[in-house]
Amino acid sequence: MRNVVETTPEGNMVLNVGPQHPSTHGVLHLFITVNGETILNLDPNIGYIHRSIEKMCESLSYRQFIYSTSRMDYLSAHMNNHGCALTVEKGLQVEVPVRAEVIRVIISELTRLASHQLWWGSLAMDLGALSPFFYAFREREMITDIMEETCGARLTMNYIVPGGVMADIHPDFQRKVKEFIVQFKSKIGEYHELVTNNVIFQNRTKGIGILSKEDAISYGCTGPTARGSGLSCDMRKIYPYSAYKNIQFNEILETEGDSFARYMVRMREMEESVNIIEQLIDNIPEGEFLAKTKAVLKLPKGEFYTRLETARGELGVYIVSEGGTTPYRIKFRSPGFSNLSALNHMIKGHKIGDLVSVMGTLDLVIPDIDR
Amino acid sequence: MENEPLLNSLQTGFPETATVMGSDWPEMSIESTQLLEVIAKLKGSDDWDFNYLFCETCVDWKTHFTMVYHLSSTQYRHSMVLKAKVDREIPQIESLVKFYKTAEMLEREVYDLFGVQFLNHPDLRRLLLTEDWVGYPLRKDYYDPINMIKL
Amino acid sequence: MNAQEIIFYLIAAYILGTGIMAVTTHRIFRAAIWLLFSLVGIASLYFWMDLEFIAAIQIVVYVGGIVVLIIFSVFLTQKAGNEMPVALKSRTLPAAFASLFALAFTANILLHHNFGSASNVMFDPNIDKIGMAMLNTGAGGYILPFEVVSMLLLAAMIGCIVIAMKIKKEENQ
Amino acid sequence: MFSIENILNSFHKWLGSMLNQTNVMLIEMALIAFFAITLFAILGLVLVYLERKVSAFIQIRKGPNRVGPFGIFQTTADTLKLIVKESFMPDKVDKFLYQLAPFIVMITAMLLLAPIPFARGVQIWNINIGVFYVTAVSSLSVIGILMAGWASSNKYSLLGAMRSGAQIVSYELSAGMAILSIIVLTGSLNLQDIIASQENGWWIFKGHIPALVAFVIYIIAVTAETNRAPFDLAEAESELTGGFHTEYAGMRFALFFLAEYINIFIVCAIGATLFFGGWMPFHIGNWQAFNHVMDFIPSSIWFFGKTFFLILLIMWFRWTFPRLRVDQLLNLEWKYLLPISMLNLLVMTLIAIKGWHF
Repeated sequence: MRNVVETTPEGNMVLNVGPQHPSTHGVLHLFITVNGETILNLDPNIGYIHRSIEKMCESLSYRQFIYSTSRMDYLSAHMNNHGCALTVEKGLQVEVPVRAEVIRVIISELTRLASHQLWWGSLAMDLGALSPFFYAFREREMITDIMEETCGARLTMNYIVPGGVMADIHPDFQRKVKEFIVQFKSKIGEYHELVTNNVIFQNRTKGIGILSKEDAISYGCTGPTARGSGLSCDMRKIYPYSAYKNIQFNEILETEGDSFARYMVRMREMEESVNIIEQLIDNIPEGEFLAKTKAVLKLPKGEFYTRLETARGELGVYIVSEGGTTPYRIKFRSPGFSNLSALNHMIKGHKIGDLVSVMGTLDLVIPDIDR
Repeated sequence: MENEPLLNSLQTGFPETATVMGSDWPEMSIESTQLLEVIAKLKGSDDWDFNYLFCETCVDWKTHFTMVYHLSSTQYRHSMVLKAKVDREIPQIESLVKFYKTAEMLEREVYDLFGVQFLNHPDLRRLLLTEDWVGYPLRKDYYDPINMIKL
Repeated sequence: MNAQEIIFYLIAAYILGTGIMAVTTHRIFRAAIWLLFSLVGIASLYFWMDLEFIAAIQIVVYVGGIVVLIIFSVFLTQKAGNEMPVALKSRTLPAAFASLFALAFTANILLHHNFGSASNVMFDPNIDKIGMAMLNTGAGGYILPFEVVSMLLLAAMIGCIVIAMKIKKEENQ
Repeated sequence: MFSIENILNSFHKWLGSMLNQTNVMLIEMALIAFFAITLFAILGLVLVYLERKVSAFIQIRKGPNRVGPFGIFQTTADTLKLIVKESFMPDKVDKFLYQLAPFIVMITAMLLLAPIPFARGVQIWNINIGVFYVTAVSSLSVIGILMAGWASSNKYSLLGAMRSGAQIVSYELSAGMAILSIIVLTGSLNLQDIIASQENGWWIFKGHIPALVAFVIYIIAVTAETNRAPFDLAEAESELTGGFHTEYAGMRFALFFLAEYINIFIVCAIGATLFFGGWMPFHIGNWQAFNHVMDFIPSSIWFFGKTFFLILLIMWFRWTFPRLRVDQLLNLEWKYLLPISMLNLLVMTLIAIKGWHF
């Protein structure tokens, strides 16, 4: 975090975007140096919501620390928990029941859908179209209702525990998910009519904030941001985990690397998520939903790393264990952090209005960056 | 490349360094002075092509720091871990910004939370904490009686 | 004194007062705003004379055009909010002489002009007639000044475009 | 027949029989001022309520529905809140200009009300140059916005003011051109004359395609001039947090807010007068019987019906489109709207000279 400045030595105006700004969607602070409306430089100033989750986790047991990760990327809370659980399970060498794996994946994909719908609504809102937000929430509400019934919470679900899931699915779960799929499929065309096909929207996003594939690699971008630049980086494909091993789905790639490409990746990803859920929802195997584990978990001495795909990109969970009941060191490689680092490169030379469209398509969640 | 052949080729490529199989990927341990040379070889070589730094962090072992670099190749889809030992009294290591632009932010974070000095880093400042913050919170000996909650 | 005269003196005092404020204030943006008020006052004087067309022209050209232009150029200068420094003595004297000369010149003309009685002349500000007079080549026609002004404006516009294009070229290099 | 015109005339006569000329004028001025302010307040309440309901309808939600039947007192409650709210002033503002700016915007909106013909024979000031007066005075409001933006000593406000200035000054041109094309047809700037010329049909139907083009350009340009989405760059809450009124709160903010809605009403009223015949009922050429039936609907209903139709159109824009970027906005004006409207004006002139219109 740095202190506020008014102008650069050259006399260009420094505009403080944030920490409270409508389009940063959280307490992100950007120093942008502008010449008129053109952005010359951008310096992200983060840490306003830094809670030092990594330090906190060092004093929490392996059962406890998972819950604090829901508060990182709160829109992919389930995937964060999943990553932690996978790492702990890897250390414990626990076999997770197939039923739990399938449930985890279905809920992951529902979370991804919910996250992308929120992103879609808020992107449109950032660009000045206020109505799509409500259309997005119409479907998102169905997902959060499903979550509420099965996981007990609507946003920070904390549904995953090492060895499986915390509770079995609600009896209505399958019916409601199918209802949602029918509803979503009938409404996705509406999404495209409202936003994608709008001329103003296309003018605002096409050719804006171009990130080449080379830069995406160098900046360590992941998720839809990198896939919009043609970089294949879907961890569900590269390191298939849980039930992703056994299902057919496509990795969505666009090659233009502009805001519109990133937008299209997420839009098509939503349809792909529905495809994944459709494959699994009728085939949830019977059996246990939680493997038997000891009351107090102790990871063997060693280092464990899991890469998995959240709604925003690759999440890395790195646990260094000294054999105790708490992690010795834990590191979360969050997708938003790396994506944010590319923002300066993408936005240079564009107008202030474009900052909104580029930041919107990066889909930043600030607690995910600050941790 | 799969992990086994990668481990073998790394062992042949760097005979003097210790390369072992970790829980996920091959792990190579080097001294901090060797870093640039090793990275240049890893990234430049056509066999490995480690062009993607997906995680860079630090571990405080109380006697020394270990910088941990997780490298991957977008072409061959293999990954490895590179560990560099850093002295705890004079924590200095070369910056990787000229190889990976993502290192700029990641190294600022490590500098902020561990106090590791990155040589030749273009813009080494505090990142998450305020500029006048005293101490490096992720060090094991850091103690803050007000903000820290001991469980 | 009837109501009309009272209104006239009110407007006149308003124009003079805001004019004085415009030249005495030490903040450049406020000076522009006082100038604006003064110009609006002149427009209201035209309204008072039932010269609606001229009044509207006054607002469009001076208020909507020139003052906006002035304000924009104030925006572009740095530290527009600060108090302006007091003018140098070496500058005040010539300025005073210049304005005194202008005052004397105008007063001389005004005093020697033979004003007709205003109430006898009926204005008919019909836009048909204004349009005809504007584009008339005969006696009392204004086609030549109209064309000259058009040329001037065209030249100014082309100049703007040239300046704008130059900056773009530099950016590309 | 019962009409507002008759009531007003008999009231005028009644006053004249009791008092002398000057006092009649003074009383009528006071009454007009009172009615203008009342109209302002009512229009503000109605339009804000309408906007909320329209947005709710478009956004598949209910909108205000708790305060009063169908939530009609919601805006009243909001107004009360804004009045009671503390009008704080930031530290480094230019106090004089900061306080003056909302009033400039408001006074401009009030002045614009003068020449609008609300019904047959109901007009505050039958000014000879009606439309031109509106164009001229409306250019004053940009000064208020520039003042607000500059005096707030906030960078966002300044950027918003700059955008607004560039936008309003640019779009005035094509709005003026669109208005001119109707002036060319009628040969008069007087709004009463313009309405009278539409006795046999409205210009939008009589003026062939050029009138339609002029209408579309007019609607786009006035949407931009009133800083409404998709041209609300001056406010652009996701980019500039609030634009020129970022630093305003309470009643001062409410004045900006109200002025925006009054301006919408005025531009729509002018649009309705120019293209849809103002209070003139819907007439078709020689269909005497039909025209007679249409005449039974009071002229004020015709006027407000047309005006609110246009207002709904502009509200529909706002809740549908994303916002343009500042350079796209200026490109749209200078590269598309202005050339088209110039060409359109030429075609219109040709039509007017040759008498090709109906």
